[in-house]
Amino acid sequence: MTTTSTENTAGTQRTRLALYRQMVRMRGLEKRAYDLFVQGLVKGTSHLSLGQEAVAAGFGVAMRADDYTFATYRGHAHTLARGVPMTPILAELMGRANGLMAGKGGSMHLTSIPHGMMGSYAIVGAHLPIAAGAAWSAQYRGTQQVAVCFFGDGATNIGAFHEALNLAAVWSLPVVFVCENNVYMEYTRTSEITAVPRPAADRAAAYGLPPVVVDGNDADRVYEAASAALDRARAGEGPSLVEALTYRHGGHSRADPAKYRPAEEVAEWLARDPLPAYRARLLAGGAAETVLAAIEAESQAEVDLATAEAKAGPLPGLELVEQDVWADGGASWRN
Amino acid sequence: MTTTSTENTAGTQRTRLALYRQMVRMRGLEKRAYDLFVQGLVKGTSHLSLGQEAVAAGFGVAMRADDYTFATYRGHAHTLARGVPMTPILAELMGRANGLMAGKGGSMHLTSIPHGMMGSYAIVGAHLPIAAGAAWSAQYRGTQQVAVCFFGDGATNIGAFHEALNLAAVWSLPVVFVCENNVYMEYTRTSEITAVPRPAADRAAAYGLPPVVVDGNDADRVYEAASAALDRARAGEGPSLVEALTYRHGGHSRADPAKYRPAEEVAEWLARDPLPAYRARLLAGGAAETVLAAIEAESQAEVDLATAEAKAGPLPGLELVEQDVWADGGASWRN
Amino acid sequence: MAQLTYREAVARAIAQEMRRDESVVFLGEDVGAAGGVFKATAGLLEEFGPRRVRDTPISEQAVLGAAMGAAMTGLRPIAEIMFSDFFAVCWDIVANEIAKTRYMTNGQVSLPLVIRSANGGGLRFGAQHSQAVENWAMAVPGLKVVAPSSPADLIGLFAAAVRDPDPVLFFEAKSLYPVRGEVPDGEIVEELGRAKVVRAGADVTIVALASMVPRALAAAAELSRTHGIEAGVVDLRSLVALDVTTVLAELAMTGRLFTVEENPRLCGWGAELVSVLAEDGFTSLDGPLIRITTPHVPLPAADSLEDAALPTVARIVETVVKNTD
Amino acid sequence: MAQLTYREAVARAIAQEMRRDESVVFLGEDVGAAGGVFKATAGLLEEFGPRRVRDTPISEQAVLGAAMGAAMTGLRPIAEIMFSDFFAVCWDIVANEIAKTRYMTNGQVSLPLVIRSANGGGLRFGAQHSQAVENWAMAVPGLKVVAPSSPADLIGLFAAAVRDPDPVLFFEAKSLYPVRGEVPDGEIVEELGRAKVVRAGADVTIVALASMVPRALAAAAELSRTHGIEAGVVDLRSLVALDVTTVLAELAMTGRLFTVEENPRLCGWGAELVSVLAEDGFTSLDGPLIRITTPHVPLPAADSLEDAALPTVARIVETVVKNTD
Ligand SMILES: Cc1ncc(C[n+]2csc(CCOP(=O)(O)OP(=O)(O)O)c2C)c(N)n1
Ligand SMILES: Cc1ncc(C[n+]2csc(CCOP(=O)(O)OP(=O)(O)O)c2C)c(N)n1
Ligand SMILES: [Mg+2]
Ligand SMILES: [Mg+2]
Repeated sequence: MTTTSTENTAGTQRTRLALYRQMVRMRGLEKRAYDLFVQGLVKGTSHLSLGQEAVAAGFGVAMRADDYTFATYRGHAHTLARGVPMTPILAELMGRANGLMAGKGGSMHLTSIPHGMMGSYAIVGAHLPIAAGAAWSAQYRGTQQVAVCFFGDGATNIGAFHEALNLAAVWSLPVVFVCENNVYMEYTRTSEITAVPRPAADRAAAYGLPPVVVDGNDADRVYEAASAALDRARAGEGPSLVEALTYRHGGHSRADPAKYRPAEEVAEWLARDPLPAYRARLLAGGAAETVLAAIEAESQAEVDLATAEAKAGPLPGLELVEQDVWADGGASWRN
Repeated sequence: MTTTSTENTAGTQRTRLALYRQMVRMRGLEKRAYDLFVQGLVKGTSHLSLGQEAVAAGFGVAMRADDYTFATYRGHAHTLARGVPMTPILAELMGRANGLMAGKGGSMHLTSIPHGMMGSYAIVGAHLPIAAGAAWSAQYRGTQQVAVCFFGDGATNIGAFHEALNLAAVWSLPVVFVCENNVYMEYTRTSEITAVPRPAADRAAAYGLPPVVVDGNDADRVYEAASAALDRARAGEGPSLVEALTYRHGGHSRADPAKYRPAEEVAEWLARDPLPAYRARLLAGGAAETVLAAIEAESQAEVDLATAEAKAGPLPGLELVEQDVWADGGASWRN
Repeated sequence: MAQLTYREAVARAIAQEMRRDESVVFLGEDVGAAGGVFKATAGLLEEFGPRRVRDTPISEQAVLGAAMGAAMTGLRPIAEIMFSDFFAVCWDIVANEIAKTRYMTNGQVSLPLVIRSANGGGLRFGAQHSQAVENWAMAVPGLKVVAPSSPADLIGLFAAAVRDPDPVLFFEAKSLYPVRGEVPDGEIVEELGRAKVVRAGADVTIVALASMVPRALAAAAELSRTHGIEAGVVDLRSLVALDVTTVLAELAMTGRLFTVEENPRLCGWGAELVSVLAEDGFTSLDGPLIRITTPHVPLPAADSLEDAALPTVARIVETVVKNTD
Repeated sequence: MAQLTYREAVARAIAQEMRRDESVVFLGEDVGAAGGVFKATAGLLEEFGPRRVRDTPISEQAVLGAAMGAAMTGLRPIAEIMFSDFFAVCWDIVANEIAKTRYMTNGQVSLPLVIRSANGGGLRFGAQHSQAVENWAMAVPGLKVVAPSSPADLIGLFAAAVRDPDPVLFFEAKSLYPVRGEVPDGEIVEELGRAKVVRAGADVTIVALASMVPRALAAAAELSRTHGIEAGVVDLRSLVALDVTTVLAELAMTGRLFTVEENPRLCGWGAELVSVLAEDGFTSLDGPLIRITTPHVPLPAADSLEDAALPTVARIVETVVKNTD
């Protein structure tokens, strides 16, 4: 699922089908996650990236298997993009023992180290310096790995963003900072509380970086931007800051009906839904309807199976409450 | 000592003499502070701004009596610039009862609310958002007051800088952020750990602000830049970010011999000492030697008197330890 | 008398104080147009306008710095930190600046401000959105710390906090937002620093705070019903100032005391209170002082695990029974 | 055997571990070329070079974030936070990220890292550069907390911290930097989580940490000399894990226990320890458990005031005498 950016160039059919497959799987998984909330099977909160799939797919396909992903609470698609199966993702949302973290982390903290999914972080901005640290380690160990860190438009106004960008630039770290600009923070338009029109790109110069803005609803453009940034990082040319323009189709979290968004704005962005557009492009490019239909059917089957497996998962054993605070597996603080 | 920027234009002799008088007093006070360390009369630490006087003088003279100053631990000159007498400053450094805060704050926290000296802050970056808050209050109350916030080059890489600049820009607050770029943080060249050559000016665009760089060793140029920024703030045009290029003649703090600085660099900057240059300019501009000598003599007398008064100050009463945690004057946390 | 939720009490409390005093302003993330992510501040922007109710960027240091600078210069700001876990990103402004400035300046600076925040677990939000951190604040000299357990207390204590000349950290238990309670009509103002005996009982004393008060009361009822143990329940309400007098009086009567804390075990308010009692109440003790707390672990997200981690009514009952002869 | 200062012990400890393990790296502000603002890391850049010893910007969140990211991916970073007061500007990385990640990920992530910091008062640096904040760390589940009182312990405990698979906050008492002590030659490695009885005494027990250990020992000598009271002194050395066993054994012998803390009064390690003893050691108690602490105030800057605020030998002696019959 992940192949090195050099093997691929945007437009090769293999890459395009991989991008489409990933977007279809992300869409299918998150629609199902939504249904499961409605059925009361997902407790707590959950943040969907429906509408933003092209960003996760474009980077996921461009990344190398041993690269690192750092995501936010809005991280389901990014987790899937690294090759994590659907069942442990849905099971984690449902708080089951077969969840990715056995229910201990929850929807906002999806992590799978074997897949290079280095965590989903729920404190805005915190993971930018952490991603820089993973990149520093890759640089130190000489592994050619790149850390890719996804965050939102609202996150560009918090201190950790500034500190991480400066450090990454000064140490010329192999890290790609990706701002998924979906126009809103939670319920507030980011433009209303940000001093510049492009919250990320207009800050790039402050760190000696070129401004990069990409259509976040076009998987090919994202893939190209991702490949360029990853190549730059591997070539030892340092960090990149990429601003991908996109939109979330739903609310900020399950609690949010998103009433604060003008109907025309929503309509306009729904018309630019990354999936149908990309499907049409594939067909125009000569892809067979049967091939696309097969991808869609496979994805649907995968979602259904994962749903069944997740629902069948037992509740985590209560002994987990006092496990894994420490490397010895325990939680003891005294003798 | 403080007059509104509109009454003055740089170059008027009255302003120039005020600038010179302030620089002479700052130099005299801090040289004496240094002697007092050597005599072991100043405990703890202390951060001198010898060589940076033109910045404090230029702003101090341009500011209005009711404007607000927020400084760092390197704040003796800024405190003097607001009209605080020398005796309580030296007495505070010496931990005496007649100190500006009766010894409770120390050299790093000089504060005199009646003079608009809103505090000296010892956590790098922290006072930038606080100054923005004072500016917000002035805007809310409609008082035409401006908050001026001084900080160093190294402080431009901490998160609070970023958050404060963005908020001030978005709310169009009457605040002037002044970066005193003296080339070093403590012992490290700021250029070695900063992604851009001008740590402040090269970040201005990230907040929609124009870059402003001024010769921080030329009191006239600083005065002009200060007046322009203050006028802009009073006119409701929002914040400014001014980078003043200067140099500290001594070490970071009393503990620091500053061995890490190349001799040529030090020599070059000593040659650009703001005081002799300005004195020469005044004479060339027609000022009488006798007038300047009088300013210098008065300043010296003021320093000597303050030294005597500070030395004569008693130690603070030990009851102060448990006073003024709360507005009721006490420190009680239980009944 | 009206029935209000704890959530509704928040907006009523803020409005009560903003109507009374033009110098009271309110700022935070999504607090205005959106009415707060917990919908606890709905209607305030509409009533007081964007000049007094301000939506901010995601910049907690700037939010609290702005509140401090405004408080130094004549305003009485109310700042919201959406989840108390986020105090960690602005702790310097709270612990190093706001808490210390009056003292460092020898009393020159007053900081009449309130920082309110949604605190604690129970909503399955996971380890970074569920912490009870009132003990972080209690450990820092210069901060007053308040945590109400009912809608009526919330309004009265909040009003007192806004009128107090010192900085107050006001912890709202997010698990209590939907809970209803009787609220008197008209202005409500309570006094800070007073605990309340919410249930009389001469056998043992249970001291609780905020979200743990309803659980302590339920446990006391169960203890009486099934075990014939009459437990007095003290709602601490305020950690700084700490109402030691009220607790000592109860302890003198019962000789046995239990604390029920939501925060993780180490260095919580229970540890402080128990230590005070182990010194000043020593002669009243008929047995060990026992703390019932969340274990010293981050909170797990899964509902079953979170429920097992937080002190339950059953655990309180069981602990009291096991330790009462 | 060599005589080393506590300051010199820091560089020796870091060098010992960096020589042993290529994955150990060291970063912080002014730690390299300048050798640290306390000159405690002099010579490390020269020996290990800029690849392993890195000077950073004034960006504590980035420094600790970098340490965490590196620790997740195969390195064993040592990060310096120059003054422990500055934990407040990066507390989120410490308390919300580093402390919780192993737990939240169900054990997937190991964070073998050490954060060392100059802690406490005595240098007349004022309220923002003199705090003892080891209790901030103790209150957060997922952090190990160590604070040595001698050069030899510093080296041995630091080595153990670097080799430990969990994150360790290592508090160096800045007032002890100039203090000399005997240090064995060759590699020194101690065990974490063990207190040390540094003076035997059967009448009363005094428990102290870091900078307070020398004062407790001086007080014990004075108590013996002038008052005929033999005080046992326990150097706690580690707060998490807490060696309750050693303390309980001493308490069982003496029945009277005093803690001496540098941190402000509320919610310190003393409160936690006393609360544990008030429960598990209740039957051993012959009298109240008494905490000797800095009052609950920010630290004043003036030498005379700072000396009056911190626990002194005289105050320890006086308190013990007053409470011992
Ligand atoms: C430090 C911090 N402040 C506030 C929050 C609450 N919060 C969670 S998501 C969010 C909005 C983030 O917006 P953006 O960065 O644009 O990301 P998006 O949710 O749009 O993907 C906020 C304010 C938080 N989690 N952390
Ligand atoms: C948050 C924080 N980190 C580190 C320090 C230690 N420190 C004090 S001054 C200083 C250097 C600041 O350099 P700069 O901003 O250029 O100001 P200057 O001292 O040169 O005037 C440092 C690192 C601090 N006080 N606060
Ligand atoms: Mg967004
Ligand atoms: Mg500097």
